[in-house]
Amino acid sequence: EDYPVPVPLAEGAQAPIAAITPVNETFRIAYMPPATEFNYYIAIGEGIKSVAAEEGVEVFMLAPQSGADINGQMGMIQDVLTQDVDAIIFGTHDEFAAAPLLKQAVDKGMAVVMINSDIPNFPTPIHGVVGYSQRNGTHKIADWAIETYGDKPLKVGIIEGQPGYHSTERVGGFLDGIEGNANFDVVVSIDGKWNVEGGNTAGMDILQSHPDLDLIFAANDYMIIGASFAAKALGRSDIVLLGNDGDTSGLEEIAAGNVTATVNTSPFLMGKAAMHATIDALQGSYPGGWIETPTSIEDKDGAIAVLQEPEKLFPLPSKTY
Amino acid sequence: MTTQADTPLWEFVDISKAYPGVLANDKVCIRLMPGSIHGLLGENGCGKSTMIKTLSGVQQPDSGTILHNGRPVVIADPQAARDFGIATVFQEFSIVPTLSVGENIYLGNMPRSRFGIVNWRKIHADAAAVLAEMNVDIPTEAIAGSLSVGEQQLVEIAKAVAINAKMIILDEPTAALGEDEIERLHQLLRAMRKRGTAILYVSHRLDEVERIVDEVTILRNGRVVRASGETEINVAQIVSAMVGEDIGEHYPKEQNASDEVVFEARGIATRAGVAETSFSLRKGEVLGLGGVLGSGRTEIARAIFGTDELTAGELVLNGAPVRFRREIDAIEAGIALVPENRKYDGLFFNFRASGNITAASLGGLSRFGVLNLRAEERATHDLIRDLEISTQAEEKTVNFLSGGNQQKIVIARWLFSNAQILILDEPTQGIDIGAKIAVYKLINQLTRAGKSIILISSDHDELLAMSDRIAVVQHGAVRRIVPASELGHDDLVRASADPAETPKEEAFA
Amino acid sequence: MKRVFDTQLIGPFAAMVIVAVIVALTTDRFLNPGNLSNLFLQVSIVALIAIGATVVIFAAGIDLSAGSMVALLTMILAQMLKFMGIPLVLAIPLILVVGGVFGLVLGLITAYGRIPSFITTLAALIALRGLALTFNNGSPIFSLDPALEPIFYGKIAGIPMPAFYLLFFYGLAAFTMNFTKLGREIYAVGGNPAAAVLTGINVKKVQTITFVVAGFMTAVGAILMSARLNSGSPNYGQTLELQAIAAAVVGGASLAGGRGNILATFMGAMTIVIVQNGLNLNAAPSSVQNIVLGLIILLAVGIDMWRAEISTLMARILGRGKGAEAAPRRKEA
Amino acid sequence: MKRVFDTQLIGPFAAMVIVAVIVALTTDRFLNPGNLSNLFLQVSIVALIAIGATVVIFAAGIDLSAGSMVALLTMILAQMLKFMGIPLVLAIPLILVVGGVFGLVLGLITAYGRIPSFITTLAALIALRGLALTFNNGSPIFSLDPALEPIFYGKIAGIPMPAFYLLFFYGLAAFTMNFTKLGREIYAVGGNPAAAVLTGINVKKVQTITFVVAGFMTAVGAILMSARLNSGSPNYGQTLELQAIAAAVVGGASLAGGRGNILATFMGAMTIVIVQNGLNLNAAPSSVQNIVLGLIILLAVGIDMWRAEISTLMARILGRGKGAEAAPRRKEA
Ligand SMILES: Nc1ncnc2c1ncn2[C@@H]1O[C@H](COP(=O)(O)OP(=O)(O)OP(=O)(O)O)[C@@H](O)[C@H]1O
Ligand SMILES: Nc1ncnc2c1ncn2[C@@H]1O[C@H](COP(=O)(O)OP(=O)(O)OP(=O)(O)O)[C@@H](O)[C@H]1O
Ligand SMILES: [Mg+2]
Ligand SMILES: [Mg+2]
Repeated sequence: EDYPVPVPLAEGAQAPIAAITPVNETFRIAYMPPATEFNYYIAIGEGIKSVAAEEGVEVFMLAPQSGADINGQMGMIQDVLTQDVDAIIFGTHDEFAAAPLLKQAVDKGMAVVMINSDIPNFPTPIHGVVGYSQRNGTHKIADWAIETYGDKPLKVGIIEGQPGYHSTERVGGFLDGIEGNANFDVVVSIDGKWNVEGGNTAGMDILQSHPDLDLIFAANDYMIIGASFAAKALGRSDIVLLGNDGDTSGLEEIAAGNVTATVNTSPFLMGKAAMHATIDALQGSYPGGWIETPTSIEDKDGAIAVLQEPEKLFPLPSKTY
Repeated sequence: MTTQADTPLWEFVDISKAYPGVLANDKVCIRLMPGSIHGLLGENGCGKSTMIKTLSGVQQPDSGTILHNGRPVVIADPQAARDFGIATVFQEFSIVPTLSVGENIYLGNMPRSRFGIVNWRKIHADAAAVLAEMNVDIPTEAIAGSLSVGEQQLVEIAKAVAINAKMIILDEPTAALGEDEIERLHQLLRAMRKRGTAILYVSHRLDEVERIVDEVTILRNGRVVRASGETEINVAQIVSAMVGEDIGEHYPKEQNASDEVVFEARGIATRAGVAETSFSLRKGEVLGLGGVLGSGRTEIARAIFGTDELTAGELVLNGAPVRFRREIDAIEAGIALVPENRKYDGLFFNFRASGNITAASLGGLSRFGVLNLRAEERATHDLIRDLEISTQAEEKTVNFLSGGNQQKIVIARWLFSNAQILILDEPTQGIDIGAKIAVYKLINQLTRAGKSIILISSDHDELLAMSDRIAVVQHGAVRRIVPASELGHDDLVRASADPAETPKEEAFA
Repeated sequence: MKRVFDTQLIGPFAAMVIVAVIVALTTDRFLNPGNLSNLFLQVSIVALIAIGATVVIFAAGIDLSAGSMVALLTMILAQMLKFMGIPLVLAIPLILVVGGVFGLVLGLITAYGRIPSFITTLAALIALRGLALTFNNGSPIFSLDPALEPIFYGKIAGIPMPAFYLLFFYGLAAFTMNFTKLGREIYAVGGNPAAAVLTGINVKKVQTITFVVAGFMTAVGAILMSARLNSGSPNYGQTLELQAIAAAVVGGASLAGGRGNILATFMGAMTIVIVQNGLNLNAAPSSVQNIVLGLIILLAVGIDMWRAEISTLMARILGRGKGAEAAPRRKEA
Repeated sequence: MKRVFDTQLIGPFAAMVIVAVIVALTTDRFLNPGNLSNLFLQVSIVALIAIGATVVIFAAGIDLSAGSMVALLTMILAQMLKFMGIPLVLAIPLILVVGGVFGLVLGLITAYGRIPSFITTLAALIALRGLALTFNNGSPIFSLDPALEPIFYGKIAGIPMPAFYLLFFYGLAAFTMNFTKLGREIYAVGGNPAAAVLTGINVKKVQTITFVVAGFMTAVGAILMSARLNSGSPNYGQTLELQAIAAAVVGGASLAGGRGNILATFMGAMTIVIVQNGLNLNAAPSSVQNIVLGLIILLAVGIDMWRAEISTLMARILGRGKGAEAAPRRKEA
């Protein structure tokens, strides 16, 4: 199969697959991530494109540059609604803002699939959700950290993303994971704005205010990469640095020994799964529900192993491993 | 003690006003009678404009009383002044360049309908009527910023006329006007006087004061030194009261002209309106350019200085043809321009005297782009001493200086650059008699040193007295050149404003 | 009416039409009625905020605070609706008042504190977003009130609600600027503040009022934003102030103040939105959208600035000699 | 030297010291040598870019493009190092040239195209970030070159490298502004462009040069940014232009042009960074940082503006009557 068996969505959150009425002979699909600023969504898009090329389906991407520009994204969804599009694969930082527009899309007979999410109860019924369990992924890396470093007391710093669903879930998963473990002491938690620059500044700041930190967890790979430079600058090569995503650059930093480990969520594969599901939905063969894509924890060896399979990655690694 | 007719319309008693660091008005008293033109005179910075701002409600006095028909009142703001029937033409232009002439005339006082809606038709009709009454031909729909400086000044005056005021205050209304326009303004004021309007008049042009003013109050350092009635209206008396000493000759002209021609314009023309103009300038000579407002004297200066591109003709310097593609070419050839508006085009208010004086000579003052600051300070110090500029100028930025000192600094810039030919465009505009004489002495000093001067002035007495020859300019062209000694005041007026040759839109209709 | 629809509108109107024609030629989806009604939704928020931005510019000020203020106001509105139990009918006027008061404070600091508006509103741009982050721990507040959505998405007689707000506020603004004492005073203050003082105009008051208008219109924009997104977030409205200024500038308002037509700002906003719509319809990446928007701003101001040269050039090309008339030069801002 | 360290430095210097003392009182980690050397790292990028921003402001312009230009330049540098195989020693001078050329283009458009610099650089702010996104599909490029990092993180004799760049470029800038023809001409153009033309200064050329300086210094900042993060990204440098302007303004540069001391800009940048550092050391949330930064900007300009009133007030409090001297008023920008 192209994707794992879907899990049913919450009561009333499933839009009927039968009501999907494609208008084009060759399907025309809009991929609408929340922003182009995250490589992650570009990687998902590449997965989508690769399937589109195999299946002979037309797909285009439309997204604002900044993830904060929700108003801009809504404008784009609106513009897509008046076009002859058969399906929308979307991700958003504000489900409630997007809901009224996506309801219109569903009502028009478009297939609507949400990507990079595990929300079982989107505010308006949609046809499918594809993504890993945000909370489980970071819970796993917390378990891994306990197993690997938990034999002595550790002072922990957390770099959150800008407040919102993704930050809450990922940080929440990590906190759940270390819950009750007496050796893990979270002493500081600040916003790293999801990007490298923000992660670097945040890393600099928390290492200055808490020079005794032993471990930093960041809610995505970019921020932990930024923090790794701060650690290096302050001569803290001993610090444990954990991220989330499995972004190619994140994996390469792990392989290079700059970052300790990450939750590999394989965005490229996620994109492929989403595209397969969407095409199935348009052909009426998708049952509906959430497709959970797998995650794994990758440390240095694991990262190298993943990098050795470049066909499952986007962008391609900068060298062969 | 007085009859009813002698009751002042306005009486200002012991008005004092301090700015940080200066007591600009110190217990000033003025009585303004209906049907009388009252001159308020004094050197630059003696407090005339300060007094006027107080009378117009722009600012409140620190102490003192204002009596209107004998009753004490407060002029809270400009609107209140207007309600009292006071109209003011301020020294600083108060035209809004982006708005139409009509709107400018009624700004702050717009006719509106019952619902507060601006009545545009009435604004333009009334404005047209006011301009017609003034004998001025400017379309009310024109955007004020597109008018010439003189026309803007006339709109400024029209604003005051439009109010139909019982008292009208004019702060140097004629600084930007030519003789012809001044005469028309005087006619208007005489008509108002006849109607019983009280008029307060400020000017540094003492000749016109003599012509029109009925009584004078003279200020020095913020204090009244001669109250109304204590001084006869004649230039000599006024000057000695203003300056506090007798200054003798007002136009200390020296003859330094030689026969050697240093500069020639041969049939030059520009897109800005200079047409087929030729003249020559001799070593040590002062060549006066006479003409009405807008006749194009400034444009001739711009053409010579490389600001406006020549479309015809050529310039000849010391016998060799020269071409100035921009100002720096002219400057390097030894030509200087003291612009007619020192505030907008002349001074750097962010610099002290030194930066202002060396601005046109930075190339010569530097080696490999590095400035010789010590030489700069030394030269500045010497020039300040030689030209008797306030020594404050060495330490403070030039916005603290009086108009006369500022003008001297602009001229000093060209002494420092060692210019051989100086174009002085209205060099004495808005400066007091003492400073004017200093400028005249400076002109002598320059010509004595063999430098040549092109003098542009709308003050005909000054032009006639200080020039060796006078070139009469009409429509951007020099019509004829006459020795100044052969020309009288009236000749000059007639020559420059020949009505037969003046198309309607060029000057007053 | 001649006064409202004056010659200053021709340029911006022509620009809008030309852009629309170009977009219509690239995609037949543009003229589809659904898409045209979308345009009103798209333009509404920025066009309404641009009214305030333009009025401030007319008085020779600049307002950089709108984007951050929108974020703060959506958070305050969300707080009121979701956590304070204030009903919508009360919350909306309250937000308008709050917006006006923010504007008032900025105006007072600028006018009476004699601080250049660029500085005042730059400080506000930074500080107000900080203030927005203090609400709800900096997290967005979602799902506010079902009655909020129709404010943005509702229709009357098939016409989207935002079209009515645009009509109302632009009508009011055009009337005020052209036919009231206040409007003329705003132009006078922008054209020459010193002269305005001497003619008895209370310059500081007028400047302050323009900021109150800007704050109020920002609140209107914030309410529409909240309604559209049914949420409040400290991240909303980023660069919205620049878009509003861009609309004003593309509409021909001079940053030096005193000149411009408020209706042209609407056309400026429409021009920008039509271009963005056209790029969206052609699925252009956001990089291209940014590049094109930058070029439009430059071109719009350039054409306005070089009008004299362009008409001389045209005349020469058409072989009519030097028939062109020089336009009065704008002051450098 | 009296000229370089003039009285204009006293205010910004006092502000910096006062802020440092306050921060030192709140936390003993501040004066720790590690932290002090960190301050140089923190301040370096914005302080170097602020040199360009200040020089543009001295000539009465404004540069809003720096942040986006940093993003674009880091992407170009990354592209060169990672995908085009250009060696670092060649790539760095190339980036400096590219930055200078961008500045040149903006300067030419502003000066010779007669477009207000606010507009030119606003358009660039929008368009250059779009251009940055066209590289590498808009994705950041990581792990550029191991030799890059020491440019930012390296130390000589225990002193962090950025301290040397600051010393060099501020030294050069202070020398240029105070002792060269060009510096004097920049002040003259900012003080009165009309008068500058009539004294033979090539105003358009001088204006253009200030933008070249700004572009060059932005490239310096971009190189440090790339070295700091060993990567290029189209998202880097957001609001950096505002921080640079804030540094200039806190240092007392007048937005109206012609006035200010370049070294004061460094103090302005330091003041801002010390406050941020102090807040970080006290673990204050970023919301508070924004609010405090906004207030600092307002206060710095306010104190400068109200100098006359403040000294009158002080004199009165100290019972010395009206001994206060009038300070020159800033023009409204
Ligand atoms: N706004 C102000 N702030 C501080 N000082 C001022 C201000 N306005 C005027 N002064 C000072 O007050 C004094 C009187 O100035 P005022 O303008 O009244 O002189 P004036 O007689 O009109 O001179 P002029 O003939 O040059 O117009 C001068 O020393 C001037 O520098
Ligand atoms: N820099 C400039 N750019 C455009 N127009 C200018 C410039 N300088 C002057 N002018 C215009 O040139 C016209 C003629 O100037 P002006 O009236 O000063 O003539 P003039 O003969 O020199 O008169 P006077 O010297 O007696 O004032 C005016 O309309 C003026 O506004
Ligand atoms: Mg005066
Ligand atoms: Mg003239």
